[in-house]
Amino acid sequence: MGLLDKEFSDGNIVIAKVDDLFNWARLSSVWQLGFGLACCAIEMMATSMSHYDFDRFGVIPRNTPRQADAIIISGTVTLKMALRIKRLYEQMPDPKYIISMGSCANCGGPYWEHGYHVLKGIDRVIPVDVYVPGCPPRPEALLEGLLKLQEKIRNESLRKKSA
Amino acid sequence: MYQYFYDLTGNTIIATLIVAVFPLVNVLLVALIGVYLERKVSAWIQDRIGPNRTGPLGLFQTVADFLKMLQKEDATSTEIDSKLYNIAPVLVFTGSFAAYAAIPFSSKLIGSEADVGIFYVLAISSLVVGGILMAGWASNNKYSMLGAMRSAAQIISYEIPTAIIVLSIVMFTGTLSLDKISDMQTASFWNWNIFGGAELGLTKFLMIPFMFIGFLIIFISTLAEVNRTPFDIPEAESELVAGYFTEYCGMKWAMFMLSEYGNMFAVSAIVSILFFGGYHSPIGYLGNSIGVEWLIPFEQAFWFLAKGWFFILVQMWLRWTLPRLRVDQLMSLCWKYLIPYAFVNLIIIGIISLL
Amino acid sequence: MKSAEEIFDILKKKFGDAVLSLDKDTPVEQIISIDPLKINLISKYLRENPELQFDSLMCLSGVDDANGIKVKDAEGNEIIEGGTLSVYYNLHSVSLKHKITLKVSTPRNDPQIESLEKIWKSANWHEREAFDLIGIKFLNHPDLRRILMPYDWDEFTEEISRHPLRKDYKNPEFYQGMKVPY
Amino acid sequence: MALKTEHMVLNMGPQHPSTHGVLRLELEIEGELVNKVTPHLGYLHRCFEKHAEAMQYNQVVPYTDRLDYLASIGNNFGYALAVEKLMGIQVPERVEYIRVIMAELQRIASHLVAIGSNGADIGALTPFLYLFRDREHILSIIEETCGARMLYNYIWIGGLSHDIHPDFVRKTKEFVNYFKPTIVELDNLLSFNKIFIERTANIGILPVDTAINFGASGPTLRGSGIKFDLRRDDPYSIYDRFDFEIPVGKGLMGTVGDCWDRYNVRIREMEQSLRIIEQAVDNIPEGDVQSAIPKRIKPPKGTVYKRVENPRGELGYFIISDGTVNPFRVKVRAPSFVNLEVLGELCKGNLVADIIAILGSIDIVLGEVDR
Repeated sequence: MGLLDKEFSDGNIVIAKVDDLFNWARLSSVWQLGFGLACCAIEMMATSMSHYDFDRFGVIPRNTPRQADAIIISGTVTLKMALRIKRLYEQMPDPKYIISMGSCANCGGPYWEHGYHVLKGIDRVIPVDVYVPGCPPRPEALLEGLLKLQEKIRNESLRKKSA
Repeated sequence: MYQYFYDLTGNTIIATLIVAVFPLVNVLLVALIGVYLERKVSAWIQDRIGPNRTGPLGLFQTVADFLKMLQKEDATSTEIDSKLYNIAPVLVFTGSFAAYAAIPFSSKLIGSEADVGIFYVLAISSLVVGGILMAGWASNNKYSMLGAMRSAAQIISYEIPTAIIVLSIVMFTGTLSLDKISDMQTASFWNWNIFGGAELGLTKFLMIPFMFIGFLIIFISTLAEVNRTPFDIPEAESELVAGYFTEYCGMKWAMFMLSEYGNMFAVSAIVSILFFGGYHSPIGYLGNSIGVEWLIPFEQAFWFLAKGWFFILVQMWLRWTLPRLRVDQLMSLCWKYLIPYAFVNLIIIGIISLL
Repeated sequence: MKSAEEIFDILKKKFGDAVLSLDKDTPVEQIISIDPLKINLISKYLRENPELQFDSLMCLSGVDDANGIKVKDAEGNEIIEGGTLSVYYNLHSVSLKHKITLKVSTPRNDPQIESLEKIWKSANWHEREAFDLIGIKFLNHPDLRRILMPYDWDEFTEEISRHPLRKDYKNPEFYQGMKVPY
Repeated sequence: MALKTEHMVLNMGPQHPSTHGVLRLELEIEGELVNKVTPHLGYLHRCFEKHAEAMQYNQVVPYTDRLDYLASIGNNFGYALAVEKLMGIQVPERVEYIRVIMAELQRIASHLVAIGSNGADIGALTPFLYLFRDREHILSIIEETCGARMLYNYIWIGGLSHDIHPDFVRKTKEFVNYFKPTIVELDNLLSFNKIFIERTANIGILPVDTAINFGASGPTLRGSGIKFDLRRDDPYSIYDRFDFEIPVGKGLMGTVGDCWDRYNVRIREMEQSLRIIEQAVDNIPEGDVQSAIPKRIKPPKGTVYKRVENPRGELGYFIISDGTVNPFRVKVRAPSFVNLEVLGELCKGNLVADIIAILGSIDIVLGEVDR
């Protein structure tokens, strides 16, 4: 399991079709790790609720990192929390994705200058796939972020990457 | 069933294969449709739309989930007891899958027409407890451990009222065979056990209230046996993260999920066999009235599935409406209320049957 | 209902020198200054005296007064030497509905104040916070640890970046391998 | 010979579904029984007080939004009142009315999340979604006024950032009429649900004197049966003009001060907020909402402690001004921070499942606890 770590050298038609199928599966069922950090978490919750309904895209919150495919870093990451997020990220099975939601997670947000305990951007600790700007981003913005992530997944491949 | 397919195909191997594969297909279908329905039903209850991007009406959502889980890395902690950890999901799945062997889908579609069908189902489904305990222990995670302990206590306790109610039905019908129990309730819904069985007379009318009580008790306790809300404390999300399968990912976790939905259908099937006529139609058969003999088994399968799915929907409805009980309240509900009532019910049904 | 002057008179009569002064200049709040090592006795009296009944500690704020001399240390950082750190207590009586603000000041190089944890439980975390962010030591506190900053903050940082709310605080470059400044 | 036993230490959080953010609880458990709860804070310490010292007075307002992010307007309100008191600004009537309406709308929105997540912790997920749906109505009313959904920067020192929308009064009335039956529906669905009562009644009982000694405030204090509400007992703004009641815990389902009481106080408070809105919305006087905003905010030297009744309790701002344009020190007395301290006391001897019920009934927001 974890097929993405097996790379095939030549891209034949079978691989391409299998690619498409598997990518479709992955992008249609992005299960998020359900945990909120700060203000953005409320908007993240609002996105899952009746008005915006994240479930339409197949996104459901899972509470354990083992069963999740994506983390939505929703809010300010402090130095104390960053280490825990890193550990959670490491506990997730591949393939895994990160959506950085809100200015704080992107770059420190309003806390960039005097925030002695704020990590200025979650990308200093874990790799980020999609950045969603805003403070906090509207639920529509987060949905857009998910669509961008789906776009990214759609273009992934089992083939070996060539220069 | 074997005989039926042997007559149909004239080949022992094909007949055996069909007989063996049918329940597996059914379990997979139940899980596939069940997960989709769960999400849709919850969405409807919660004023949402639910999955609608994958295929028409989001019908392929579960397929996508399943394919995705196939691709997931098998990430495990280094501290696990890997033997038990790997066996546990298989055991849990086996427990729920094996129960299907004795469940009659129609008069022809039954894996094994064992004379001790109901006894077998009760016994084999206890295998699940072992698997859950193993999963909780081997994960080396405190949440898993707590979840497994809760689950073991819960399933074992709730087997008692289930067994007592089953016993009262066995006493009433005089057989352990699920096939025969179903066959006694034929012709019309008025003959179902919940309406006092097929024999007309005073006993039938005396029986009705006690049969209703019996049905309620067995429905509640089977609900608890398959860990559904309001009895989902072993996997209580807000307390124990994900309970005994916290550490499982990918396909191993999918097996737990499969067995959960498999179990849901199994207990719904048992309830409908014991009280609601099993595969028998409530209104008579089309095959009989137009004289097409071979249609009848298919009609029976339809009614059986319909009844099973009806109870699954009730389970979902409950899940998305009710809060969760606490572990001690769960135990006191079982030992202080369900078991005494079930006993009294058993005695009264026994006395009425003697009349 | 008692005004700050009346309360000051009551305290002055009872405790004498431990009650230092009543600051009337501030436009809004009137503040009674108190000896940092007697604050627990006075608080106990304030809570238990039937005329006062200050049964609730609304707020406890540690403040760096920054009234010392600014000097450069060996590495060229500007630090403050001498002067005081202060703690303000905002008390309130739920039953009598009057309020009072107390203030204690303690020298910056050895800041020590008696803990009020025994008198108002709510002081516990507030004092931990003042210890964490300002660096005031509360005597007889049952559990004086950092509360907001990481427990191992001291291990990874210099002396000057121990207590973030001091006016001469300087950000550390790294904490556990993570870059702290932008 | 007695067997040697060891307590299991269970770490709940910082990533846990029911710690309402990034709180970490260290539970010492014996089977399912909890012997000791130690909260560990600081996973969301965003250095508000340092920022406040570095910013000018009016620049601090957006940062106050992010303290209790579920009740941003309440935070703005308290801060603006504190600075206004320091500077001696009298704000126009119209501003006062709009502030009160907005604060009460925000209180309802905040309680909706509190109640919903309390239910969700206990396993009733559906009411949570219903309440979020209702919250969207409030958010859209406020959004129409000031353009933001959650963090508004709406109440400025001496005024407001925007005047209300022409449709505001009609929409607010519509909302009040829509929301009244919803509370009844909520009562039927969750409050008087047998299982919910079983889970919350007689759990986590907080006696009045303990509550006061711990400095608890808001619904946590009133759940213990004492009528103490700053809107009534230390009136600010124009709250003394309105007629409303202060709901307190009466022990309807168990003992006074249990989780159900605290939960119920929140629901009844929403009803009272609706009453205040109804009274205020018809009487908004005409005027300019920005006329009293000072050109340059430079308060005189001095200290001020101003407190307001936020949805979670007494929110106090302690501000020291040294006569410059930057505050010398701003300390926030956050209601959740103080209320959370009670948790250790309440949880002793309860089961693991009760911990989350108690935590939900205290209703903390980590942005405010850690600041």
